[in-house]
Amino acid sequence: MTQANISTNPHDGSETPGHEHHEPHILPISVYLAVWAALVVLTAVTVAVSRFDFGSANTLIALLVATIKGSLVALFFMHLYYDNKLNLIILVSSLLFVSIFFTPTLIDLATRGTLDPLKGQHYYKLYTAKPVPMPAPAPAAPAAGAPAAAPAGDHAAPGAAPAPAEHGAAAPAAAPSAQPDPHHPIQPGTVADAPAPKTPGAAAPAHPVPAQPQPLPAKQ
Amino acid sequence: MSTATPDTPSREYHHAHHFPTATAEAEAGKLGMWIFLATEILLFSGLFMAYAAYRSTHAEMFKAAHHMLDWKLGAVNTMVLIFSSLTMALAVRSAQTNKRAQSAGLLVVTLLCACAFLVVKYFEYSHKIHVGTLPGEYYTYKGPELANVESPHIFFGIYFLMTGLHGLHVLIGMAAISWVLVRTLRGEFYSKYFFPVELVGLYWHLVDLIWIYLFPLLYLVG
Amino acid sequence: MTQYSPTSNDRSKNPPAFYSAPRGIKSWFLTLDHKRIGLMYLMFVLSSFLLGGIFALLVRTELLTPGRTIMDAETYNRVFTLHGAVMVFLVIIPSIPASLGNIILPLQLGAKDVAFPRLNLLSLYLYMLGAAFALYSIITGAVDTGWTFYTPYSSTTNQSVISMTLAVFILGFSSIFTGLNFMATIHTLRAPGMTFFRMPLFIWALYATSVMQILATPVIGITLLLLIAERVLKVGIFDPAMGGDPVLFQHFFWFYSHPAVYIMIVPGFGVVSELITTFSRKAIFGYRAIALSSIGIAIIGFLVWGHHMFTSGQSEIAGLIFSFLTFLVAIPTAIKVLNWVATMYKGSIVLDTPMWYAIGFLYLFTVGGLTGLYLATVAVDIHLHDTYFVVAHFHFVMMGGTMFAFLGGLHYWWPKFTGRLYNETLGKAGCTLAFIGFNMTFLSQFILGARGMPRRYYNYLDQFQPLHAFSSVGAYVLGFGFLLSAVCLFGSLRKKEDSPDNPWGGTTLEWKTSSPPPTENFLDQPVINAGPYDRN
Amino acid sequence: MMDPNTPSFMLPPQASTLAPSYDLLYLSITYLCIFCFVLIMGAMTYFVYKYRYRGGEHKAVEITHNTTLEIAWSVIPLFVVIGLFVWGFRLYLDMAIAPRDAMEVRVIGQKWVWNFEYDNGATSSKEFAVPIGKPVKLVMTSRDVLHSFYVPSFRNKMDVVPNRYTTLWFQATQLGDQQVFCAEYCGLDHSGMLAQVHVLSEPAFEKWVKDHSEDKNAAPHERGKKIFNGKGGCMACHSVKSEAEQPQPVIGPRLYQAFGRTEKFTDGTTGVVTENYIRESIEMPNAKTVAGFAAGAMPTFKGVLNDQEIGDLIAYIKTLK
Repeated sequence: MTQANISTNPHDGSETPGHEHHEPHILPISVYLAVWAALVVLTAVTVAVSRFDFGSANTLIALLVATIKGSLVALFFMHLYYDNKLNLIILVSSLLFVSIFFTPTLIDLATRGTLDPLKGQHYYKLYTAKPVPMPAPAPAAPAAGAPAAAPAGDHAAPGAAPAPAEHGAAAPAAAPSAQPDPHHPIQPGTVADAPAPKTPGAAAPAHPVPAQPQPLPAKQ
Repeated sequence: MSTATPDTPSREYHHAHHFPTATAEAEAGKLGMWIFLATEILLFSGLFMAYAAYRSTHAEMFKAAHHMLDWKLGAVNTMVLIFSSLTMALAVRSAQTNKRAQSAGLLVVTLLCACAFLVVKYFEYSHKIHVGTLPGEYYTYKGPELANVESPHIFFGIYFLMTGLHGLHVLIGMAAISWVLVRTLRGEFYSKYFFPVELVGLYWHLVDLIWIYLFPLLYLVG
Repeated sequence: MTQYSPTSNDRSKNPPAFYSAPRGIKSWFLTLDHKRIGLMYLMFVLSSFLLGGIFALLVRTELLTPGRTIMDAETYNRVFTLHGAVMVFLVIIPSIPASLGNIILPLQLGAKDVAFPRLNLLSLYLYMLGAAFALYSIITGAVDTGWTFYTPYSSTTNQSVISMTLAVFILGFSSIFTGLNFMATIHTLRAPGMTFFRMPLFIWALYATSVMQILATPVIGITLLLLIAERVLKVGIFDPAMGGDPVLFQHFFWFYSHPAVYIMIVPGFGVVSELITTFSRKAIFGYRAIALSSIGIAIIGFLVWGHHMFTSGQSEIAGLIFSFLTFLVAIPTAIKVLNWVATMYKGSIVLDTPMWYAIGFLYLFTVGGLTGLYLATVAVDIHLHDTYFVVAHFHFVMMGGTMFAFLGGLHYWWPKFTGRLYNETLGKAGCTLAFIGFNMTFLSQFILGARGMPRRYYNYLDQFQPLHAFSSVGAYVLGFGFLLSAVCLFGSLRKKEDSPDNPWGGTTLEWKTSSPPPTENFLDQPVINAGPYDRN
Repeated sequence: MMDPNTPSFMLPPQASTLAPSYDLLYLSITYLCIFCFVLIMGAMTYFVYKYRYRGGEHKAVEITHNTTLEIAWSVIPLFVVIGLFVWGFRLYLDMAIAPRDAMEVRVIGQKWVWNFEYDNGATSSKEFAVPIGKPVKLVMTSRDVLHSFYVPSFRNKMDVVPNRYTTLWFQATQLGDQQVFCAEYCGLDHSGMLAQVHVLSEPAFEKWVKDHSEDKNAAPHERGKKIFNGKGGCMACHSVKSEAEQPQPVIGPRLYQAFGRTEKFTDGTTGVVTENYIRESIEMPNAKTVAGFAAGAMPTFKGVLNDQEIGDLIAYIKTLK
């Protein structure tokens, strides 16, 4: 009678109205083979597209293809297409919550320091007596001290580097060659991360000529 | 041989009596498995998050470091897993249709694919151990490719954690498949009672599904 | 009202109580009966509560005076860490769902058992295993990281962090399996006629909790694995010394640990809803609003973790987004409180012990909730962050909220699953003492925090001494109150079973079977044709 | 307005330009909370009293819902909290963004001492000076674990993260000292990681900075002493006094008469304290830990102090007789 109860129950996700569960759904073998063939082809596509450079879209395309493959597996191999819709809801909501996990975290990483882009630059200016141009976002033009530290293999490509990804004073791994200006306990190289913006876009306002300060966003 | 009498299982199955019907039990089991798969997805999401974080902040390093992985081996493993998914799905179908011998055979094939996958992984790992592209403080690689990118050990840390956790799931999946294989050979499953095979199948497909994402993200960094 | 397997006045005619047959220790450790498993959970949770309470009293005693009072700094750091870890992972998270929930959920659904009884037993064993790891870590030098395990401190300190991390990892899976089990049970084993909107609000709360357990707990699992990898391999994801980002760890940690706060409090909401409607002798006000606000809290609760990181060096923009989302959680919470108060309007309020706890909960939780407004306002939080203000706030919510709801529920369902009535006077005395002691302990900490007393301080400036002393005295009153409740409850076990099936006039299904219920709960399958709180 | 120097019942004294606007918001929220609290608890208490069960027949009136009421008490709080958010948002921008002309001081947190550096190379530990009425921006980083720089009377706080720079700014309005706390748990002596801000008049500040600047042609052990108490922050854990002079326990080995002393190490071996041992202990603190002290308590100073500075320190330690 629970059977009766459930199917007559509009609020109950555990049953798809009009769909019978008593007879297990048997798909023709051809369906499985077709899906498999599609997966093989799409794998080839994945490899193929990775040979071309679509710039920033690369990862997006790769993920798109992977998602198509994943949906095929889920819908047919895992029977979600024919199955109780509640199971589909569970899968989708788990992915939804993964995105809830990702979005704010990535927003944080992408926008650190954007509220006060002058932060690092001032610091840099005060920091070394001789004016050194601010590092470009590209892993070129390393800041004072960075060349010395580069052989350590794990030093920042300044600008491209995220603030935390440096070996500063706290890192034994930063070789003795990374000896800083005696007055300053932080390796000059780490200065590169002081203008915290991580995305080249955000980084732009952060690298003016040290002399004239930038107008502050959001302030006035 | 159990297939001789396809419709008479070795023993009639009686569902747990706190369920009204066997169908209700099977449905509940499937629901439970799907909820479990959801937790698995969230478990892996942590590693994907770490990947996304460092991919977004160390794009150059990822580009450089991923060339140290052999995408051909990755592609082979993808094919192997996809094929094992197919055989698994078919094994469930044969269980549904009382073809016990066929079901058992397909399960064996699935197991062999899993082994093949692990063998390939073994070669990949041993090569990395050999050249020293290892996580964290064990990273000793001094080659020119990675000389001037910053902290490549993080990429290999993430690589080993992701593939390692996935490999662990492959092992668990193999254990589960062997379990249903034994029960199939005992002839316990038939058209009215086969959901254990189905649940193990779901788990195995998830293992495949996760690899489908790992492959392009690790081996084919754009 | 129809009774399913009622108690006849001649108790010898009753079906045997679930705990009396079968007998023997083996029958307990291999049992699949949700009530026995729940009962065992209850025992473990209560003993962990005792342990955590002892740690709490040690902390408060040390803080009676500045400088050394009874222990040195290193011991103090371990003790407050253990207090946090034990209370959060061994007590509050399993308290209501795993113990009371296990016993009551199938009863309220009119089911014979949970969907996966073996899994249920497994999560009990996982809980015990986790507890064992925690004890092992305590014995082998314990941890001094604080229960938040922040890197890089946790990845560099030379203490047995790994065993404690594993303990939390295992306990996480215990909690995941409980949630999984409950969700499947609610979907598949409701009594005939029980639609979702005919479920008691306790079930709704447990459902929301299960959703959060299932979706959030795996993340703490992987986070702790990464922390272990950080210690063992120096992977460099979280440890700045290897190029990692300690703030990223805080994202990982709080993505679980903020929903975890709701995993702790939402079941309490469920219990209080039951108490207030039963003891007001009328249907709950705004049933749907309360039911759906549980789900609302479960979902919004996932979006606000960053308010633990306003001063952590996360981007100011992320901070502002999180601040806004945090305010949104206030709405469904406010809805609940107002509905509870409205339920009392024109009721016929019976002031038995469980209702005393419910009223205590309403008071403490309102204070806890309102002080949340300070911490959600990002600018105000800057000054209050990591001070005693925060400590007081979450103790008001976790302790005053969850634990009062838990004890209320325990007193409410105690006659049901033990078949015995306890001494009302003793029960009320315990509740009152705990309430007074609680306010002494933590109201003073709001002031301490606002005046700038940082948390986790072994030593402090003399100016803070009076308030600290007052708080410490309160802690002892609080502890004594709980002791009294324990005496009241366990004292009742010496008596013969004397409880009627429905001592409080409850309307939900668990009251329509005998106290204590037989092994399969109902002799004949209940059928539902009305809302959970209809009295006519 | 209360006298800024005396703490109110709730809040510390107001010593920065931020404090008054902060306190205004804080107190507004307090009044809002008291209002809501009285409203809800008043209603509850009244109901409990008025509708309490007086024995006999239960006569409860069934009221299952009231849509208008429920919508009202969902929407009104929504507007209130949005208002709060906007207010907090605006104040937060003021707290987070330093004025462009702010004077900068570098802050380095380490277990368990705050170090400060000025543009002209002046350094100090456990105390630093700022001119009154001038915006000051602290650019902060950590040498080991997370710390948090917290000045209650300035109403501002910021975590200090290794290999990152975080900033905090304030403009002091009161002459005199203000207390600095570490607000992020950082281990053994977390509660001892305090410092003083001296808010001084402009000339006094100039003099203070001059007194704390390094003197290139001072004797090595003189410079060493400055480093020991200044940027090195060694005195946070290492006493230069004898047990007799200063009985209270210490975190690191006493350096009084340390040079030439034979030490027992945690691994059971022993060794004499020589220049090389001191240098090793500064650069690789955990290579040889003196028995009875926690390994890992001391961060490395490799890349923090250069050869000359280490030499100066050794010269100073030699003088501790």
